Amino acid sequence: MNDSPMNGQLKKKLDSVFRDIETDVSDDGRLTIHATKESVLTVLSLLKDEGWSFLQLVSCVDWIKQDEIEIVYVLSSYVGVEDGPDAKGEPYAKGEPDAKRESILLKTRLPRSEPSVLTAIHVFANAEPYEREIHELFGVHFEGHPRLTPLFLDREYKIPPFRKDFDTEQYVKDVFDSVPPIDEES
Amino acid sequence: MSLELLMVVALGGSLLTYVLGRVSSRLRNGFAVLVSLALVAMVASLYGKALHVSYYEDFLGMSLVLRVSGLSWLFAMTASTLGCLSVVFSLSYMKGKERTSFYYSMLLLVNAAMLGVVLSGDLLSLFIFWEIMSWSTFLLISYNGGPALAAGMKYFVMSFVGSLAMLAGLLTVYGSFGTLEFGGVAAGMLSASPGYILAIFVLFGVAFGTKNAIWPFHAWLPPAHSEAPSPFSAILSGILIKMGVYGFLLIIFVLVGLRNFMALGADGLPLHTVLSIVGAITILFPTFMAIMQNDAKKLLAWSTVAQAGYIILGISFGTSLSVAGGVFHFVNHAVFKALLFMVVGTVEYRTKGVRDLDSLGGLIKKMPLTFAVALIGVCGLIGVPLTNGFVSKWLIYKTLILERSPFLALVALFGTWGTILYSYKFLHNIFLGQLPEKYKDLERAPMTMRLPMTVLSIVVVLFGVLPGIPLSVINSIDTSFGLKPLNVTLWGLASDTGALNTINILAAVFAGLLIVWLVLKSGGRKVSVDQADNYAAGAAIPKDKYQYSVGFYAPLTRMVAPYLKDFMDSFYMRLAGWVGGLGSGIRRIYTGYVGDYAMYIVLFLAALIFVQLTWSPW
Amino acid sequence: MDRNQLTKWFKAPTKMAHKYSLHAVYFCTGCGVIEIPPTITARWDAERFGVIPAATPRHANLFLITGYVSVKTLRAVIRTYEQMPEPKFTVGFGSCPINGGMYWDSYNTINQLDKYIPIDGWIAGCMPRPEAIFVAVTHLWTLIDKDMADGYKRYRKHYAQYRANQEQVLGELEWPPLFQSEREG
Amino acid sequence: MRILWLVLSPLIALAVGLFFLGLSRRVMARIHWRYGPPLYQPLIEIFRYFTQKGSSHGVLFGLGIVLSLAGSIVVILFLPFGGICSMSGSGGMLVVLYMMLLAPLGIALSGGEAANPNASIGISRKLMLALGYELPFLLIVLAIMTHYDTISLVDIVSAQRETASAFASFPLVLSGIAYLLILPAMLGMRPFEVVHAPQEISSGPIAEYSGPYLGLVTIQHALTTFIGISLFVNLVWGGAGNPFVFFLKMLVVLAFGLFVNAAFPRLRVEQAVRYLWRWPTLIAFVGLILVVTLGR
Repeated sequence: MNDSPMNGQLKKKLDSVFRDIETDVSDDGRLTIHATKESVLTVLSLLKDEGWSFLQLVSCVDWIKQDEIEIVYVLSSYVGVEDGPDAKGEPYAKGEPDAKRESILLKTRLPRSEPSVLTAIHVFANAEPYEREIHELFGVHFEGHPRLTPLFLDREYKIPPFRKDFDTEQYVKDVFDSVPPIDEES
Repeated sequence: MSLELLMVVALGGSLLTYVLGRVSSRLRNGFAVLVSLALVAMVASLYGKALHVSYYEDFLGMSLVLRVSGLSWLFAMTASTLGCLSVVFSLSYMKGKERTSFYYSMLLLVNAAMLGVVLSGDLLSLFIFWEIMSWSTFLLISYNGGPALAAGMKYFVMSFVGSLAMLAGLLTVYGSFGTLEFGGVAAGMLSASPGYILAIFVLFGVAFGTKNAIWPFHAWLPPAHSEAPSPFSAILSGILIKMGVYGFLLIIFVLVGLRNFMALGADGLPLHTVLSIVGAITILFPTFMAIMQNDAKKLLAWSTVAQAGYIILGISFGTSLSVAGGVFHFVNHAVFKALLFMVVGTVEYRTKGVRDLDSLGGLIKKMPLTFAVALIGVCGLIGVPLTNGFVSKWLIYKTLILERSPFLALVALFGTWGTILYSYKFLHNIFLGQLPEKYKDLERAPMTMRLPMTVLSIVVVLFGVLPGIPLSVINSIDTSFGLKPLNVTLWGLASDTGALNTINILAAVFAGLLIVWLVLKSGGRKVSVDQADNYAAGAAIPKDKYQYSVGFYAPLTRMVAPYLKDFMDSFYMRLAGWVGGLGSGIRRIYTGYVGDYAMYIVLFLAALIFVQLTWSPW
Repeated sequence: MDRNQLTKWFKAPTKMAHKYSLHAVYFCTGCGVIEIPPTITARWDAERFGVIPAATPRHANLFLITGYVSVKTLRAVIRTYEQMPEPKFTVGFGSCPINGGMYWDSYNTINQLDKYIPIDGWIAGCMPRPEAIFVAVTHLWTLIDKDMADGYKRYRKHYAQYRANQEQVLGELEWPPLFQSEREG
Repeated sequence: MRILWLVLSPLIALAVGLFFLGLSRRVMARIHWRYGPPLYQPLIEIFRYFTQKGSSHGVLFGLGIVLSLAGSIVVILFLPFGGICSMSGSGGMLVVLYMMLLAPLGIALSGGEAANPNASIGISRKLMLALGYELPFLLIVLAIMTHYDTISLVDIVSAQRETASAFASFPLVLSGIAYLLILPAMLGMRPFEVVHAPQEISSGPIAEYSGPYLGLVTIQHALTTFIGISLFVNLVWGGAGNPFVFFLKMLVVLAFGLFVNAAFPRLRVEQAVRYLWRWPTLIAFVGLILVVTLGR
């Protein structure tokens, strides 16, 4: 576990500022932060100030056994955020464009029954389509989102299609296989 | 059938319609149609006669004379037929509008004044009827109120300047020759010095130029035409503008005589080339302006200015072929331009006043006859073979090429392609494309509108296929001007330097149409398809949003618009603004206190005494 | 390839004309579309058999449905098929139009294209190669010769069923039925 | 004899035009390293179009196409084809100039009736492009007419055959060059193909044509190519004694057009009109001035 100073420094700062988060560094040196529903926006804005100013994407995982839905924010930065060796081992100064930039994962767990969280648009404006997609396909409600209208799907689904308890084979049987083939004789 | 009776019927008819309007509108409509029909019959019966009668003896020691010649008969005939057709057209156009009896009487008054101008034998009666015409035109242009008032005022100021110029010319002629009759003036002119003739020509040229809306004086025409009620703008654009042409023909051929007109102007730059250059500019610049317009009547107004350029180009060359081309083009333009304005009037009537080219479309499905008539009118405007426009333009082009002035021919021919662009935009944006939802249940044009349009379209095709009929009349005008007559056959012109034979063209086109139609019929089954069943890359057709007519020639507009600033119009506007400023400056003198006025008198007297003491001029 | 046998031209001119000028609709659904450009350009040159891409369905008589048909694309496929002029032929390209292919259990991909529009020929394979298109074209020739490429006749004959299936999957369609059921039999 | 020729010349024009279309497709294929269709492929396509069902958008839809094709046929009657011209005596070059506007007008009317924005955009581009190449074209035609001081095409052709074709006689060589520069625009070849662009506006005005209408459009395209090339050969290259030499000259002109077609990308309308109003117009204008000044 190459505890690169960049993650270490940030890890210490986050632990000191926030009570209700745990941070751990995966074996390939990527920092993962688990935050609660309430503190996730403050962590996001702090990371943004720290230099992680690019929200790559917002994703979602359906933990059906723990009866929870997890929202994952993947952040990265355009410029080197801390001093330290870059990919080729030469030292890089803070602010260097081609510095090694790991992406940071910020995860938060929501109850599966009625998952809802504050929208991240005020911090990262480009989160809007991702949140809209998650709302449509996972049924997560984002308070404060300007338009949670349908993005891809053109019809109503009782259970949002990407959830694990959505039985696709059954749906295909009901909707597509129920269509009768054309019988030529009549 | 004396001329006085004709004038009495014309003028009396217009006054009587106003009175009858008080009694009942139906009676007035019938009477108006009756009067105009009677006028047409009376003028038709004058064909070939050379009457000369003075209807008022000693008006300031002169006798006012009415006369009819070949030229004035043609103008009178066109004016009366167009007047009658537009009265019939406005029967249903004016239904439900207020002040209709005023409108009808003014319409007939304009008609009568035009006949007066054309039939007058001396300059004074010409001037009198000219003023009546200008006045009634101003009242009719500003009939709709609002922007029409401004357009009417602009028209009135410019034609007022023109009338002043004519009055000045009239006085100088009376001063030097003592008589105003055409014969006397023409005799006087023979011995006049070229400078004097040039001055007279310029004065009358300004008067007739403003009325004919040639390039420098065209500023009033587009707003006036688009604001006037459609039946009247049909007359205004068709025949009233051409009174300027009649004036030019009068000066060049009757008063000044062709020889010294050709000799006029500095040796390097003869006047007739200046006139033809002005004509060429009048073709090119308004054609591109017309391409830019998206108001149907403004587009047609600019097209009128452009077509007037063709006529001036024809007249200014002074050979028998060119004058025939110019006069024939005047008749054709009167016919198809009135037709096109009536088409816009019909569309306006049915769509409750909409004439913006960006919000119409697909009306061919609801008004097929109006489209057919508009197509014939547009073909005449462009000059497609087998229509009347083609023959007159063919004459003009032939003179331009054979007189070895290819650059003017270039402008004229290039103007034709410009005409195609804006007339196709006119047809496409109104009749073709997707029919908007709100016009789904539009009915066809009413009978009283369809009749005049069909008559005019028949004339367009008739003069195109058998040009011999009008050309023989024009030949008699050529001979009356002392030019060599053309050897006219019924279907064109037989001449060594390239003949025109419309019957061959007709036979060829008809055979071609027949063959191709048979080939099409032999093909597979034809299924008629609704406008919603259209190719849109698999998507269904959105209602009201699948029409391309806004910014129809956007790339061309982007290229040409910066060079098209109408600097003559802005010059007039600046001039008007300057005069307004001067006027308000002077108004400050009238402060309204009697004391100030008393002071002015005392000061003035003091100044007089002072002048007397120092220089003692008395 | 009996294009230059004159006797055939005199015996059945319509069939020969359709065989040797198959204009394919330029309609790209699913993943198979990447196979079309090499087919019509230098490497395989479909033009020597008279097969060229047509700009609009109005000009075309061959409809190549290349790849999976999602529910939304089905709407466009039906619309394009109905806009093509009569004798028209359709070829399903790849395994997805046949039975849904690897998207058999997807919630937004239809399984059997055959239920919605008539198909004259199939090309199996998960994105078949351009040679497979030529095999399909030659098969289509034999079908046309034997009058078996009668997809458009079947569509007209059983239009009611086709329309019902379309409406069952797509819900309300924005365009009116192509054939009024009582008029066309 | 004249009646026979009246019937025969449109058929010959059609045959030559279709041969040119087939040839151009084969030559383009060869340039792309492909085999390309047989030479009689356009014939097959026309035959197929006529056997297909045509969807019509109203009376004017068919009438427009019939009008434009009839216009092209009549123009062919006026054009001398190697020493033979059937309608030389009824109007000359001015009628040809005017009849040539019937074809685009006919297609424009029926394209507009098809109520499809692709068609309307194609038509407005066609008319703007036509305005573009009309200016130099008129300069050229007027220079030639003033030089030979006649408005009849047959006199121009015979005059050019005695003295020398336009490329040889001094003032007209500029007009010849200018005509060569605008020829791809008049034939609708690649640099100026924006009107029927299949990708952008799905083949422009003819987007909604199917079945027999499309057959007529293909015939119209063949005839327009024939007219464009034969007008060039007649006006500037001095026509020919017998039809065969005339055909060879047309082949050379077609080859020039095809190589330009293969080498250039498709210009936008603005670029095309800006080009047409710059170099060809300048050359033709200088040509006209020379003709007028020398002619005096």
